[in-house]
Amino acid sequence: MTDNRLPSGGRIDRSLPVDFRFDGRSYAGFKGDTLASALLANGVTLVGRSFKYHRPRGIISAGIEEPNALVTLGAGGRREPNVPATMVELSPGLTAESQNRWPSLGFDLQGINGLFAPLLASGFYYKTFMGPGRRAWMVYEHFIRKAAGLGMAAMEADPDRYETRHDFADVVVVGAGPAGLAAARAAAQAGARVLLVEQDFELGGQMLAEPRGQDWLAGMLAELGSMPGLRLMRRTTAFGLYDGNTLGLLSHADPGAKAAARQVFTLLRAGGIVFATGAVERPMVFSNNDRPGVMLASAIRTYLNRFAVLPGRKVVIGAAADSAYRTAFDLAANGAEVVLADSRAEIDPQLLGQAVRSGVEVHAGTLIVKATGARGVRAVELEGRSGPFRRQCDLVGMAGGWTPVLHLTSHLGVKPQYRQDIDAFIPGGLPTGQFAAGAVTGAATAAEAVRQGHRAGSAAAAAAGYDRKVDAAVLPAFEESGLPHAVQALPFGRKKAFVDFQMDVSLDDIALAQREGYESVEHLKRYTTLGMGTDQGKTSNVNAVRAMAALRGTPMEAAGTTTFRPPYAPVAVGAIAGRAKGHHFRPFRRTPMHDWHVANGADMLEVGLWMRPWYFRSFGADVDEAYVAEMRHVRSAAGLMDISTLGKIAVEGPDAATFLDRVYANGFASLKVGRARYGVMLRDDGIVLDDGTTTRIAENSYFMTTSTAKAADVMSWLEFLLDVAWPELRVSVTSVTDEWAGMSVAGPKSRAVLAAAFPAIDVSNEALPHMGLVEGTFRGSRLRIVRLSYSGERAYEIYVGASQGLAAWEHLLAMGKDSDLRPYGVEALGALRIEKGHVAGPEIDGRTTLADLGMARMVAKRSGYIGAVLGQRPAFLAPDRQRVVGLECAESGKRLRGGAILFAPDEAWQGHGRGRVTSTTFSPDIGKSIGLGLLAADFAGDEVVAVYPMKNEVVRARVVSPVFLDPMGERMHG
Amino acid sequence: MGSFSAFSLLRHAIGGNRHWQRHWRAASPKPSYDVIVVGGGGHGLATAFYLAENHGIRNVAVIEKGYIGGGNVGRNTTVIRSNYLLDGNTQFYEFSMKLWEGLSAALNFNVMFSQRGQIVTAHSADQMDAFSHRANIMRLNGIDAEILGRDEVRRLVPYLDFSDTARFPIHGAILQGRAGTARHDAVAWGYARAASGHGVDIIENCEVIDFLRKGDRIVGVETTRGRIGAERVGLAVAGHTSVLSRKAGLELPIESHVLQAFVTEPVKPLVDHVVAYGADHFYVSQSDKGGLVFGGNLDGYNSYAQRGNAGVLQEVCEAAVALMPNISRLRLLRHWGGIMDMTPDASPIISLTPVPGLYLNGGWCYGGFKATPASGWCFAHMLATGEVHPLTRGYGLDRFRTGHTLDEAGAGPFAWLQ
Amino acid sequence: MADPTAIQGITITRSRCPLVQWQAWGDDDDGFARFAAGRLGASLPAEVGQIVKSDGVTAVKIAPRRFWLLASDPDTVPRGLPGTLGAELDLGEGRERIDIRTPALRDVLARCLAVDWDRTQDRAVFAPLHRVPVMFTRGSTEHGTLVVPRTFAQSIADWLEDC
Amino acid sequence: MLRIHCPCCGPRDHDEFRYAGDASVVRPAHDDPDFEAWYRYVYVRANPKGLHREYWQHVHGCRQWLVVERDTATHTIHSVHFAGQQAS
Repeated sequence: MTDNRLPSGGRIDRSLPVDFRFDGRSYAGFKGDTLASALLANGVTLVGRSFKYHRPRGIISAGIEEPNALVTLGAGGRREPNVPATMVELSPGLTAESQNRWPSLGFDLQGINGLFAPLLASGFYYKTFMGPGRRAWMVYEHFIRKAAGLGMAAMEADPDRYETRHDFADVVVVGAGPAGLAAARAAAQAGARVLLVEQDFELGGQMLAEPRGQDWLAGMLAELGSMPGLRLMRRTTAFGLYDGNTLGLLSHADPGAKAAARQVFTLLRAGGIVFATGAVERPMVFSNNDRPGVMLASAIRTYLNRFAVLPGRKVVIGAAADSAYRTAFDLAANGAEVVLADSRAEIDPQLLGQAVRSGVEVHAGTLIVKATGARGVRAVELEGRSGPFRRQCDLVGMAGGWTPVLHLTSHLGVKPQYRQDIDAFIPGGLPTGQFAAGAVTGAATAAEAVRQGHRAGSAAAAAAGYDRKVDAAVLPAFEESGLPHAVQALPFGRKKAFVDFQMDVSLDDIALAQREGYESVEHLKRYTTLGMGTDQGKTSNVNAVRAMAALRGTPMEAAGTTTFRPPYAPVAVGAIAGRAKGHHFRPFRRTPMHDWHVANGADMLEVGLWMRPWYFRSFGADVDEAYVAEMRHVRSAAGLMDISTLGKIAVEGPDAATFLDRVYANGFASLKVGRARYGVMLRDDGIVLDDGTTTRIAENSYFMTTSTAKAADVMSWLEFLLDVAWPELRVSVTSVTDEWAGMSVAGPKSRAVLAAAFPAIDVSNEALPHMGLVEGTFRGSRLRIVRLSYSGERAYEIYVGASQGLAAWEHLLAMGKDSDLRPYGVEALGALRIEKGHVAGPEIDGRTTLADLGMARMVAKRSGYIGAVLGQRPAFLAPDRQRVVGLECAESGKRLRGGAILFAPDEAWQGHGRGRVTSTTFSPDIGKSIGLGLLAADFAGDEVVAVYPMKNEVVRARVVSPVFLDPMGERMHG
Repeated sequence: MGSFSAFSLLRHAIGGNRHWQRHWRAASPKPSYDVIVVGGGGHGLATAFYLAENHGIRNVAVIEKGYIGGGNVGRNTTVIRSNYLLDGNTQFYEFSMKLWEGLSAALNFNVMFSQRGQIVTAHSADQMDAFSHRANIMRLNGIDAEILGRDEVRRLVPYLDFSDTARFPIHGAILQGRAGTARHDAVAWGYARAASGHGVDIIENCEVIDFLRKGDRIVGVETTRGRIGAERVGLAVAGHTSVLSRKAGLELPIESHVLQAFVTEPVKPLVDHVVAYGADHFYVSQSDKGGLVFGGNLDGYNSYAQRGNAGVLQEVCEAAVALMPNISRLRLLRHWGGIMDMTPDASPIISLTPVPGLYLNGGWCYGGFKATPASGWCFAHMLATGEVHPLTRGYGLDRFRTGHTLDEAGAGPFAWLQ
Repeated sequence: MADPTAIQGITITRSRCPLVQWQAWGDDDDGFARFAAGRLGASLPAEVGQIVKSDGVTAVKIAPRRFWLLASDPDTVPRGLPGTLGAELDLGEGRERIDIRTPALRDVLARCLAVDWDRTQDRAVFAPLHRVPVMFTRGSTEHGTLVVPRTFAQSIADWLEDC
Repeated sequence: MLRIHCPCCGPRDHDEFRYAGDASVVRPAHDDPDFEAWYRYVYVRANPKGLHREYWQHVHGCRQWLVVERDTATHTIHSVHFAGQQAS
């Protein structure tokens, strides 16, 4: 294995060696290396296999655009596939594996796919695998899926931690190359709060690979480091630009530091933005241009100068731009033999002179047409003005021109513009407050980038309102040539000339797509999968558009580009989720008595965000046993229920009565002080929104309760009506859900419980009749007792200031001991209301009207309430409209189930039936399974069958009144 | 146009793939057609195909302002299912499912319809009841459905969060085995190729600017490529239905909203089903290329921009990790938006209109992809006969006046909440 | 801030939050202002988010014509707004006060609230924290106070402690 | 994130708000019996591609209902006002 590390130079820290493993072998690199630079330093050139043909692949780039060198990091729950080795900061103990190969990277059985390439051309799968039989595809697909995909994902939960942050800055500068550094300096000097974001772990961008720019860079960094208004975020990729000038940032932890979070997602609200995102070099298209050892020329220069790695000794560089020469000179200076094939006929004489002095052999008007060698490049075939020739080599450089990294600038829909002179797309007209500077605009030299950055930084600060005087830009002191580069001639007809390395899309594939009519670049992308890899086509996009434009005979600008979508670089799903996972996924909402329930044997249940006691284990081993026992207990003695989750709204003001009278379908104008009333609210379309009770506490003060589920909706709705519809009403609404603990005491002994618990309050039937209110205090907190029944028993809702909720609960249980007061859960609560025929969520399903719920009489003589007009539409009055009924199981040993479909006894069991069972329970009183259902009003029979195909069950049921219990209400009124 | 098969693939491969032809003809507009379908998306192309295939009407043009399949058919998460509750929806979507099952063969184009099954998790007893109700309705209508207990779900999809720290524990699930996914672009291309083969003109890069009228009647369209006459004009431009309808003087109960879709980097097979999270807005499947394709809720405000906001990105990723803690390290590759016609009951509109000569297909909300074949079938019937197809009787525009809405979720007349 | 290290040394304290809400009807602004000044010994804050402190009472304008009056002792909170001027509502049991003390307060805040730190100086900020609406004020760069709905208080405290 | 400049709370992310659709439709008086007026109010939407007046409530902030004028094609927000009578 070759040692490609140069004895000196580079920005690596040779005092800190770092051991790592790749495919099971140990290697050594230095702090400051990337995995890619360390692999190259160790002479590892074969690092992966391609997606479709499993061709051997090496490292092409030195950055985020890397299409080939994808590795899997870590293992178990920490397994992370498809990571570009060029973006992995080397750290001790790093373990990487190559992927998409079996049994080994060197010998991959699926490499045979390459032999069948003509069969596997673009879109081949649309033309076959269609038979025999309808499900044939499922068989083929099984194998295709296994072959596709790149690395393997983890099967275990990710054990690492992620964080999300919010941030704000007056000016955000994306990219810390020459333009970005200059922009940040100018903006900060102007007085703006500046945030400079850089994806690399070092600041400097292309300047890091420029030996002549090191002084400038050091000076700049020193100055920026001392500016108070400037913050730096390294290892941070701005991956998306969203509406509202919001940027999505992803920061990686410093692998050398002990960080609690692996990655941090920051949502950054920016005033002005400077995009100094640079450019990536464009590959050249020739046969076998994907062989390991074929690299971007600028990447070679980066490995050489930044990482002190000489990836080859005999180098051929294909050039369409002047930048290739810098790579050639630096290679030659480090002892490499360099041949430069410049596709241009005209070359800057100064460069030529320098080439001669450096010993670089330059061939003008010459193209590389083919690389040879299998697992590594051995030679290239060239075609020059004097005909074809061949050169042995172990490294090939590609300098096909530059592609501005304009992705972010177009995430909000700004269309890129084509610039003929540099054969590239640059950002289109940016909206106010956004600026682009440096190579992203096509700037060819560092000096030009700095000048643009300086201007953009000042302008962005000014746009954000900061215009203090700014010092002149500090320009780098070295010369660069910047002749326009040549438009690449694409070698149509040559085999295996790849345009998109990762997706294995060649020129042939593009030609085929065009032949078949997939001419739009969007069709091209979708048909060939071009640009759809993890690199999102950063190196392939322009070459592909050029190919299609050439095939169609249209100009580049007419061919256009595909839409750039966030994220600019892949972002872990877990990083965006941050800490909102597991039990933190959503906050918990706990009643004041929550801890008591948990400590006293309640099985808790999630109800929206709330936690509620489902049942108490003291009543039975499981819910089915317990809830029936709880029901019996409520009906025979007394039960205590935590109802703090009900929505509670204070309605105050001189016009509150008028307001409620409109809001509720049934009338509230006549409600007297000290009395409560059940009310139903409709939506504007006449469908029931919610139900609850409202109590008139004082002349201008009401206490409304809503269902647990609809509390927030009702609150907003009331505010809407007051703000928008009826601003003339002097009414104030405030949510007091958190203010009051609520508990209900129900059962024949409930009054005795209350009398014992609150001896100072008269709770006699006369003083506190059904729907009556008494007020008092409990341990310094306000106390409201409203006599309301959900269960059909005599029952009281007790509201006490939340701080005393637990105390009141325990007090009631203690004082109610003689009456055998025991707590019960929501399962029993739901069952008790079914026996009483009270409708709830399963019946109020967003499709039912008042009449459907059997409450048409409530509004018989009313108008002017919400939902009155549209509630009279023909569909709501149809004779087969489904209405709430009671159902009683008519077969012993069987039970009704929610979700069963109702049919007439003589009907075929198909279609949608006459209705359905909505809620069911076993009724200890009746000794049967009973339920509520919605049944067509024109159904005349008194018996239905409830069909439940999921359990192959058919149960006969009698249609009865929904009020199973105490139809005269003697229990609750007594 | 030559038929596609393994043999043709081999024959062409030997010939260096140089003799494949365009999949659909590049047509220029004729002065007039029997029927013009505006919109070269899945629904419009399917309509054109069935006009020719079922009704023998071949003098048909599909007019597309951009490239075909560039709208929602090429932007959705490709889920196909027929698990609908309400009378009208159930039968329509099951009919569509049956058409899907024979679609590759009917089109001689592999649309990669893969019946991998859809699982929707349930997180409460009430939700289990609601799913049972749905499953019972499905079975009673001849549609496959199963209710799974927690352990059965765990056997099928062990990577979901079955731990003690799950915020909303999984109680069970509803499964439709015949549900699945298809290759969305291939649906547009397959219909285009088959329609073109029947003589239909597919006219791309041709935008409708206005309608041509004779008295009250619409008799064609004015386009960026000239005037084109037609006996009947059908709109199939979901997302932009309001914009075009206004030109015809039609007022609609439609709002345009954005729904985002997300795809991760490709990985080896991980998710074999379509899985949806019953406790929040998240659904996921894995494409044949290996990427996890997922989605969530609408962005929540009227929008004609085919991009989404960062808030929904966060919501969706949170739900993703809550349901599948193992995908936390997987990386999101792209996310984008599609514009939905949202209706006040989340059900579609295939309807005659008050404007003679104009027929409407729209309002597909976020469920249009799965409906593509049946929508095309029934809309073609309407355009051919002038009559409502029996399967779409519930989809008329008048239902909002009469109250016969089909509100599966019961969310009410609030497009952004549907 | 770029370094995502866990917050070291955070102290979370929960306490009661005595509080009265005044809502003015808006048809007698002068009368309301006079009454309030009499009770408070200072003028009510003019803008939403503005804070006025007087005699152990903190008055915050939380919305147009709506004010919160907070004190550490429930008996200190002014009461007695006449119904002709507006509505008075005691909200002292439905909220909890959570005090956060940490040198990294700014970082904690960045992880919790989508609010620009530089705009929280001397202001009461109403914003969601882990989806729960809260009021945030800061006494110094190392001490912040949240007023949170009581039923979410435990969950919020857990979330903060996990920072 | 859309950034909505709440007249009370300053610029905030839109997900602090509850959306409530078209604000240009006219809500009939509570006792208006006109079916057509209610039908249009509840169902008919102009759904413009361009400027749209719409309701947002700052539920996680001051709870005020606002009318926001926004371009549905670009998401540029042109104005934000209180929905009700001018609040102070």
